[in-house]
Amino acid sequence: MNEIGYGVFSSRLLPKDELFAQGHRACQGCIPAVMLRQITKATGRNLIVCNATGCMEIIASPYPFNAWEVPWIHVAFENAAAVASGVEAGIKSLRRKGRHYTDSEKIYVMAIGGDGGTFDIGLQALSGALERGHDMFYVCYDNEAYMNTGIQRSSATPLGASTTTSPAGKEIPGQLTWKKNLAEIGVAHGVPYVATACPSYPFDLMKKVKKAAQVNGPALLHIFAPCPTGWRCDPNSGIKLGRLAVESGLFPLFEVENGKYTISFDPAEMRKTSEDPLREIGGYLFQQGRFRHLKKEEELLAQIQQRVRNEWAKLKAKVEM
Amino acid sequence: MIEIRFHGRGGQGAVTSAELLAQAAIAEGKYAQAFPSFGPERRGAPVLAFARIDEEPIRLRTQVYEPDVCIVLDEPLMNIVDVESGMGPEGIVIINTHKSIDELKTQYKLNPKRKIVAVDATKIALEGLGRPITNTTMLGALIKATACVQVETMKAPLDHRFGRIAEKNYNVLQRAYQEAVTEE
Amino acid sequence: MKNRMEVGKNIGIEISIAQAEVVAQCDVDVISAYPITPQTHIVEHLAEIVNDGDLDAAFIPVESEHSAMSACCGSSAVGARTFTATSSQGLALMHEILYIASGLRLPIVMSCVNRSLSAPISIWGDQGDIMAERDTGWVQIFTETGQEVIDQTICSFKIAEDPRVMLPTIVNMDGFQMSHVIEPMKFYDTKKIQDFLGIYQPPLRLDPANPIMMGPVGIPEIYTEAKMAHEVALVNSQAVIEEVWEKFAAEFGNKYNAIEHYKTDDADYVLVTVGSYGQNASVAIDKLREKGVKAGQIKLRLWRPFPHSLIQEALESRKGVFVFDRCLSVAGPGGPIASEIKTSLYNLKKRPVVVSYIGGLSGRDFTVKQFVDIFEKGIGYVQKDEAPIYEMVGVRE
Amino acid sequence: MKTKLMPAWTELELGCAVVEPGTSREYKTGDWRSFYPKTDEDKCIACGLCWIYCPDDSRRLAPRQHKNENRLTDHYYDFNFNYCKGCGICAAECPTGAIVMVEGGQK
Repeated sequence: MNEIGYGVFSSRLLPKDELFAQGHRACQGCIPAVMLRQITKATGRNLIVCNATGCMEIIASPYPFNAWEVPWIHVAFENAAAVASGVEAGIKSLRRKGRHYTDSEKIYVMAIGGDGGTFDIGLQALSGALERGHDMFYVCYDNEAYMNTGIQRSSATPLGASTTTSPAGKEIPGQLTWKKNLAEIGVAHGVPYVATACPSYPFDLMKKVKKAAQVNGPALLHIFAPCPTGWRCDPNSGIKLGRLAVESGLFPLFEVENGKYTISFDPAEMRKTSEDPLREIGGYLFQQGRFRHLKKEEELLAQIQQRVRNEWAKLKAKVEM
Repeated sequence: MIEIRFHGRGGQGAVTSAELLAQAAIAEGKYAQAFPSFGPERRGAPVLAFARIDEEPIRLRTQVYEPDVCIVLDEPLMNIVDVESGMGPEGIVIINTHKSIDELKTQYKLNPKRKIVAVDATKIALEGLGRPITNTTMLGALIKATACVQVETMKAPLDHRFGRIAEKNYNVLQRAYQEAVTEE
Repeated sequence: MKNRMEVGKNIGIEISIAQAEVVAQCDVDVISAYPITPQTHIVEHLAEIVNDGDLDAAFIPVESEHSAMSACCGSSAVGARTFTATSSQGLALMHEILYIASGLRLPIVMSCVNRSLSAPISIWGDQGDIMAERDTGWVQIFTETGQEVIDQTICSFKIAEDPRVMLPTIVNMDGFQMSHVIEPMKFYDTKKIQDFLGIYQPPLRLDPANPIMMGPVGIPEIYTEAKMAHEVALVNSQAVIEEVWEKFAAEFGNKYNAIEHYKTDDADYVLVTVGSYGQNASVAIDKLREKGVKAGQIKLRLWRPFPHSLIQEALESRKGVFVFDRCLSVAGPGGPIASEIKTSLYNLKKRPVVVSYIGGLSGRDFTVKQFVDIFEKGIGYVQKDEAPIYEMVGVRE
Repeated sequence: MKTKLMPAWTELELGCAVVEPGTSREYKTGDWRSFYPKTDEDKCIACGLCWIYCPDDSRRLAPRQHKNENRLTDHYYDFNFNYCKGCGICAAECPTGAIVMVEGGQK
């Protein structure tokens, strides 16, 4: 039972309303699609979505099929945060002037983009929006490459991953750089709320979405969203991979509220029998085609394992600060 | 139409002079234009500003190439800038200086027949404003030399621009109007 | 909002400042902008008006022009009256989003202070920036004087937000030659402006009470239809624009037309200009008339939608048409305005010789004398019947 | 769905907007399936994990008498084969092993 993670057994208490509708064209086993269902259950209908170009934009909006039950706008790839800035500022201004949106209930403004649209091309717009203090939240669903265009590497692609632009070759074993730390970039902006989440832990994710939406000011959610197509694994494995990434410390779940760090899920507590608080990364990596070549790269694997331990220790230190 | 060219350095307020003059002329019911030389000049670099005043609407959108009047806010500029450039024989050069007109003509090899107006604007500004910013002071000499606007109409644009130090600026302008000298 | 400027009297004011004042009078809800020379004075002054509490609007000081236009899309999509201003590289950085603003039919109003594009980098004025955006599907209007900037800014909101138009609109003014010039302009009563415009009533907006999807994927089965709808809306906007100008004339006095004629009645030769140098050109036309040349001038005010039939009517029977462009379409048809005018005239039975002159790039003055020169040179070409397709003027050899 | 699939240009909403929410439900992704999930109702405890982990919301709440005494709710989560793409997440995540994937697009 522990395998599943905490809090998950009260699914029956979740809203039955589906605001991200059936009939969208996501791949079989798409975890970002699971995430959208969970996010909208957390926010409810009082939401405006500003979607960056990417898988979740394409699959939800081929004319005239609209998978959204809430107002939604797509403008371009790199600017979801800027569009959301305008939406937020516009509503505020109109509300003050008594023109529209005069109902006093808060309208949540969500910008959402993939890792390409966030870590790479949209980073400037995101930084600007966070710095200006708009009352909006930004969701980055991170599947660690440009999946929409055919699995090209991004700055969220982890070391060693084979993508179409960082292929595992005879000389170079895939991606040569470490993944950017998006949450820390958010924290560096001094925004009131930053968190990481994963749809494998739905209640944790939904709780964080609620906080991000309700907090006064900008919030950033970095959501780990496995992509079975791009990661070359079984379509049924996405939820499990999310769990393994979290348990092995590759993607720790934590929150930073006004600078204060809290770990949401500590694998050590679950793995009481083990000396190592984290699962070995191999169990996560070798289920995925993008990492399979690493079996032969012992040195690289050891490097990655060490890095994960170091990062985990750094995070723990921040929590204790 | 009267076309005026201001020679100054970035930060000395040549552009402001041109603006204030145009605003006064417009307030008198005339037509006028003022604009800077368009560039990224920084503080200290030589700059130009221009003004045109006419009884008719002005249709020119170029810089002033053949000025009727040149105003030199900073005398040492004349070592590096030909202030008479494009100027006809009738043109007037107004200089912020403590030197005599003869001295200036010799030193800067000006047209011997040129009408020169000299005023020690730096001294007036230092005494009246406490700072060697001569743009408003020099307008007094310009008005004396050309009568292109009334001294009194400068009051409103100065008030709008300078607020509580407007009066001091008006005073130095008036003093320069009194003290500006020319030879006939 | 009170009248910050005295109404009905000529006031000496910088054109940029005047435009900011009038944008504030138009009661905009959101301003989103990034500074770039020579646009800066407009947005600086708007920030000042907002921070002084004289305009109830959100001023979003974005981190780039790309985000400026993106935020404009967001605010316009929730039904806010939205304004931005830019220039040159900034406009180029917005390029991608300009198509989206018009495709989504968001009635943003933008001031474009025309400036040349790099390289080499140049902060000075020409129309290279806006000509690169001519196909973005915006209404595009040119101005020649400060008063025109004031008047067209007011009209732009009315045009853009008209339910028959619903398209973003650009008001162009030449960088420095207009933006940094102080000249006499008349302001209007704020209430009168706001009555003229009314409060913007968006036909569609993002609202949880009525969830819609803006910007779905335009699959091949729908993209062409979407473009057709956009095309027809922009073409048909000409009639609305002319109607707005009529109403403006009735309310405020000044009358505008898609093309303005100057001494064209009996003109054999017509010079076409766009923007502030049209003023120098008019002085040149007077000089040519004094010499007995049957010279005239057309000032193109409406650039998009392109007023084909008016151009045809105005130029059909002339002997020669000389077009002055402050932009070079490198190794292409020469000047973009000239090439469009040629397109307009090509299928006519009696079409004039058209010569494209390119000058005034990067703020280089184009004097009255130069206009006289290119005009006379053009007559020579027509008479010898051997006109070049285009010619750059005033290049040092 | 009020929105036309192939509208004429004159029938498009302003800016090609889709003014109806949730129209994607008209698009039945059940065709994508080559395996289908089958539930052993004796093992199912109606925890709802299959529902919350489903990318396609291909579950219908079925308020009918439940066979299993250890059930967590008094209804089943039946499959909605109009949308189930057959990814198998439900089978992989089912805590009691009640769901298995069976070859064939149809149940």
